[in-house]
Amino acid sequence: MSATVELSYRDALSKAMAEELDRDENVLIMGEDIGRYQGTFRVTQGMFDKYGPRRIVDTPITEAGFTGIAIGAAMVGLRPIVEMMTMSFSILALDQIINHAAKVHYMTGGQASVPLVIRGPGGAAKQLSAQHTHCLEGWYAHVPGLKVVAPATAADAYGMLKTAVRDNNPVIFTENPGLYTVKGLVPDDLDFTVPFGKAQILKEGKDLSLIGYSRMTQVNLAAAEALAKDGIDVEVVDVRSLAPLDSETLEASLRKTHRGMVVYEDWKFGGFGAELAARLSESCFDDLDAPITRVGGLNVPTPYARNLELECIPDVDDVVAAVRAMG
Amino acid sequence: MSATVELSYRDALSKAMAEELDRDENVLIMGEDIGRYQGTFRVTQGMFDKYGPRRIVDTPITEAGFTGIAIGAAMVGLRPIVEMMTMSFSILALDQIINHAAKVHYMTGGQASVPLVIRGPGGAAKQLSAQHTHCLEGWYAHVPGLKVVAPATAADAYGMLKTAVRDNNPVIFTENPGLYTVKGLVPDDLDFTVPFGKAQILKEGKDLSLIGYSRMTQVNLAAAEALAKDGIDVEVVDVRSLAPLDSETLEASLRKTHRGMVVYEDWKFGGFGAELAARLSESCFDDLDAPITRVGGLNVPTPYARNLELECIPDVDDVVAAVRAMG
Amino acid sequence: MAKEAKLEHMETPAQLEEFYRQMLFIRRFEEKCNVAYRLGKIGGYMHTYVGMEATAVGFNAALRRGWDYVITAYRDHPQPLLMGSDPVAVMAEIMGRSGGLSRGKGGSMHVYDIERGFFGGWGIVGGHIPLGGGLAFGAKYKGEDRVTVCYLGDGAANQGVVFETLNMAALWDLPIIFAIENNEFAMGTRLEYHAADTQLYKRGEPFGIKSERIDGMDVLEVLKDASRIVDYVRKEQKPYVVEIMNYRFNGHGAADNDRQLYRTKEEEEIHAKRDPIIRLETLMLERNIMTREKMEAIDEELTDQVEAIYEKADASPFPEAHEVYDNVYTDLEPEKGH
Amino acid sequence: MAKEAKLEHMETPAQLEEFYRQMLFIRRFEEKCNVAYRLGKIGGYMHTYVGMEATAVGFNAALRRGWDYVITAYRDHPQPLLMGSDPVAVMAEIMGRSGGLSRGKGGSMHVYDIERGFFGGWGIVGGHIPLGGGLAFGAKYKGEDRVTVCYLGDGAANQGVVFETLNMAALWDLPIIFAIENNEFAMGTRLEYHAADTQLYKRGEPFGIKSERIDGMDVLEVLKDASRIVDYVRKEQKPYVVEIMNYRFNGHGAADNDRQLYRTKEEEEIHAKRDPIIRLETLMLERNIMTREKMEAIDEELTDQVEAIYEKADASPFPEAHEVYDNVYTDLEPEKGH
Ligand SMILES: Cc1ncc(C[n+]2csc(CCOP(=O)(O)OP(=O)(O)O)c2C)c(N)n1
Ligand SMILES: Cc1ncc(C[n+]2csc(CCOP(=O)(O)OP(=O)(O)O)c2C)c(N)n1
Ligand SMILES: [Mg+2]
Ligand SMILES: [Mg+2]
Repeated sequence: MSATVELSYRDALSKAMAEELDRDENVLIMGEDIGRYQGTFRVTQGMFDKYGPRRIVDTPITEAGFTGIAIGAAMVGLRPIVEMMTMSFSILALDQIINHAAKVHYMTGGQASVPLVIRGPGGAAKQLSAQHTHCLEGWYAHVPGLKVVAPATAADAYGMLKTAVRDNNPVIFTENPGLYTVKGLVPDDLDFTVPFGKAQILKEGKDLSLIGYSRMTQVNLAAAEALAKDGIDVEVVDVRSLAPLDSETLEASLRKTHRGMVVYEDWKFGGFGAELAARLSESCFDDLDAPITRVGGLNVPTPYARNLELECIPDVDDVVAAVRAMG
Repeated sequence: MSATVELSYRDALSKAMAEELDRDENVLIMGEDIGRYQGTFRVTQGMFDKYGPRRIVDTPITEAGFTGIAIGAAMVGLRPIVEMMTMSFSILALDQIINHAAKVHYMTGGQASVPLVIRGPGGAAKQLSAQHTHCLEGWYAHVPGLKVVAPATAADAYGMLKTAVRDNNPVIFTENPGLYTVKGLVPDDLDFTVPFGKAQILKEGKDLSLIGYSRMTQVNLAAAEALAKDGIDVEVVDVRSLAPLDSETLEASLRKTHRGMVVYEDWKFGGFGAELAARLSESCFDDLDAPITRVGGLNVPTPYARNLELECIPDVDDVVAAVRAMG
Repeated sequence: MAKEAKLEHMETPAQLEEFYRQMLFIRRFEEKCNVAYRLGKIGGYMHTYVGMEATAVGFNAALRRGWDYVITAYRDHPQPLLMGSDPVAVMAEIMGRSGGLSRGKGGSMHVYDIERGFFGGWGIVGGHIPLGGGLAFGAKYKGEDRVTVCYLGDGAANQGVVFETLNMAALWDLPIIFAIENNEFAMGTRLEYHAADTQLYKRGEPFGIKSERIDGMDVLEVLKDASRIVDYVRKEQKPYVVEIMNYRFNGHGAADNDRQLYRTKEEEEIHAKRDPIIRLETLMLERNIMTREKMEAIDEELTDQVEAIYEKADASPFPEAHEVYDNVYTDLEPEKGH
Repeated sequence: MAKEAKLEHMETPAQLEEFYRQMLFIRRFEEKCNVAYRLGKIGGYMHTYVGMEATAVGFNAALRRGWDYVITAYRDHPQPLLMGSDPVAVMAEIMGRSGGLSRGKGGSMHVYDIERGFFGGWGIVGGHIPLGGGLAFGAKYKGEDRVTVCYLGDGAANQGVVFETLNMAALWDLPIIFAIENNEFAMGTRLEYHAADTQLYKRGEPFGIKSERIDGMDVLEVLKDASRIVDYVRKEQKPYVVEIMNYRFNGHGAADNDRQLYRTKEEEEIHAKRDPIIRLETLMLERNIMTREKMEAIDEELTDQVEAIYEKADASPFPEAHEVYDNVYTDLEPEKGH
């Protein structure tokens, strides 16, 4: 085991990117205001000065265009990391992502590949209103050819971002504004990577499996603590990797607890939590003592008023209440 | 009851649009090659000659741009019907659709509304390859503010398109290349409309509920016939309206049959079938004799080779086999 | 607040005073917003118009009130104020209160007053440009001689959808003015780093659209140019591209205020000399139209006005929780609960 | 099939014969595709290059084989044929067979030969333009003096992403040629109905990109212009916009062949006189470079060749069912089954 260092989720991301830039000349970062301006969420702070405009590319506000340029560049061997200032803006690049990046390898019969990472914050920050608040991981996970991850801890942010950069497929790497300041111990190891397709149990428990990813895993951890006081022993399962998905770990947890709840920040109706609940309801049918329930975001565009916004996003109280309601 | 006339799904759509154009001066149609060229799938055949370039607007190939123009025009009282040559191309307009059309009413606190229909074929035609073959209804149904319908019969094509045009909200109206030639009896009534948010039972049965929409409902009907020969009495539930969704009818069917299967053409992983299966697994937990299963499209970009393409799309044999496998 | 201006009345003392009041009101309103933001009374992304006042004021004066349409991006406070919206409702919206124009659902970036022809208020850079085209399309379709002004920033002028709209506007002769407010920065990115050719008005040319660049820091110049352009668009029923050179004095937004990252103090000082309010003050003093004392009195009056507006807005309650489900659809509620 | 051409050798008999063979080969290949389509041996959307041969042939001759990059839309059969791909593999791909360049997964619209620098073969109109920018970006990043030719149609030239790419190409000095093939129609929509100004080369100008219009129906003209442009781009490391005027003789695609809906027989007859193959024949006859008999012999030879190619391709089996799961990812299989 290598030594560890305490880092914020944000610094873990920066460290991972800097190390990959150092390791591989073909790695570069593109995005809006990531260079001279140091990045809106400061994830690329200091990098422009260190690596210069060739490796840290400030782009015009043209998400479709620069994402497409990154895809083309990836097809000839570069390994671009595209920062979306917020994942909401990736909607403008969706055709490039799902119709081009995700399909190149298939449509060429394996002749070409697209080693590309698209990363940025998804989900609610604070009062950014309807157009700036989207969880898109469910849409992306739906698309064959994309890998989609949503780490919840600093260590995973670090290890999964390295895995993403080294992966030969397009990877959607979702962060969350609420996670950037979350701290954690991160291995101080240039080659620490966290493999995709592995869920993890962050807290063992026997009464109920709380299944989530990204910031909701932190919410679930807090809910588990609150529920422990009631004597409810919750298992917290962190999905981490949406595609590929580690169904085995999820199922094993449910076979132990016999009860499950899926928690996600996205609009509840049709979100990725539906996929999790549907498959687990099917595969664990005989093991369940109760239906698998879901806690998701309200099915409304995110309003600006702080009190209404807070209504929309599932929080610890919502999860605790929902668990209690399961009886 | 008014008289009926036998029409193809395509002609039912044309008839509905022509009648709405006649009824309301503010209705117009926009899209690529819909006018002088008569429409790629000929749904707008003859309309340019009849209504002229003011009402039947041929657009440049700029899906984001003309969809946005339609949204703006809807905000000042027009009722545009936007034809997407194929729904796949609506991906380029997604920001306009989900960030603008779907959110105007909310963000303005109800000051403005967007009476807009976006229609076109979704799903596989024949060997159109990966970039031209998408089922997007699940993505759209996920977005608050959009209504999403997917009629399976000529009568519903007719009645739901009229409802869509008269609705004051943005409506995504998904057709399917394989449905255009399907015939059915259509009420010969200018004011025949089919309300949104109502599923229908197209064939009653007691052993299992086959739940689907759009072309898969036709597949399910055929599968039910095949299964009847085995003595399996299947109920065919046509969802029709994805958002709003009529959970009651679906649940009532399951409470009767105690077994359910959701069939959809879209990529299985994360598709709308997951929402259906997840919610019904939860709400009907105590009524189910077996897990709700799903039959969906393969999780791959659609390949060109005809034999591989056919592998991807669920067909009658697949549904029959899946039902038999449920035991 | 705004009155309709005739070209010949343009430089009357009354008109100059009106312009002075409008620009100063916007300045004080925006400054108050900055204060409120720092107090936590406003959240999210909030972008002020400080420094750019002459553009909105001059252009607004060339429009027909209650008839013409205006649409812009997230830097949207001045427009409704000029178009006759209740300033308390504007401030309340920025503060996320139920008294806001959209009952607090939109916020600073999404102010709308549809009845008065103000169509927002949009957060996706470039996203509202085709909507602007649609407003013009709608007016033309109905045979109304409304003019649509669609503001966009220099950074927004790179988004593809802008060019798509320019093409269709020219193809279909839409009566719309694409008013590019070139304040030389897109957030922290300087014009030269985001635009291959910094003369943005040229972008209308490949579509055969009449295009020009004007000075946006002199309210009288803006009015003169805007009046000519608005007349052309209304009469000819054709689009127009006008690049308006201005400058924002504050940071990009209240949350992004570290201007040193992308421009120098010296540069800011040079541009401070272009301040449209000072420019008008100098002119009025030179022409003996208004005394320094009168100016100070007006400033005091407007500052008090803004203060009162803020207090009233702040007295407006937050929306009620159940409102979160309102206005998703015109006719039904979405499925509720988590 | 293709050879590298030096400007000074451009009009040698050998070069002219080579061009003649290339254009005629493409013509016969495409005609065979049309026949195969009617026989049901090819499905989906298939678009032929009949009439436009001089453009691809002339441009290809100006490129460095195995070094420069080419990318285009769905009208993509001629490019790999000219760049040295195995024509049987091209035909097999169009027929969806396992012997195809992409083992039948791409089809007519998605032909690729990455090893030879041919990057497809794309179906979303406009979608491949930024990818072209990316190829040029990659070459420049690595310090290689490759030139990228990015073909696009007149209809595609309206898509927003094209302008986004033009801006970045100019901003970052990318060595790319945007080759707009203006065949005057976007499917059933005539140029005047989709482009506000029909001189499409102008679209490079607002970004300071050198831009011009050339004749795409004369292979020698194309080569001359292309050579000059390719040299400029390689040496100056800057983008270029060239609008190439050509015409398609067939329908938009094999499935959309009702040309009467959007153009007249008379118009077609006028354009038929521009046929690049006949034009070259006339020139060669005038200069006594080739006899009519030789031409006929070549035609027969190529027709036989195409026939043999088709037979071989048709002998290639369909891909095996399990291949449907291959190449979704480089390193894992997706979840299987319905
Ligand atoms: C599609 C999209 N990309 C990025 C952003 C983030 N963003 C908000 S404003 C802005 C700068 C826009 O600059 P400009 O158009 O010049 O307008 P200004 O702020 O100067 O008025 C950026 C990058 C966004 N809101 N939308
Ligand atoms: C985004 C998108 N919209 C629409 C289409 C349908 N479509 C395919 S080709 C075409 C016309 C393109 O014309 P042009 O760019 O001039 O190329 P040409 O076919 O003349 O070579 C259209 C509308 C598409 N494939 N992609
Ligand atoms: Mg700006
Ligand atoms: Mg064309």
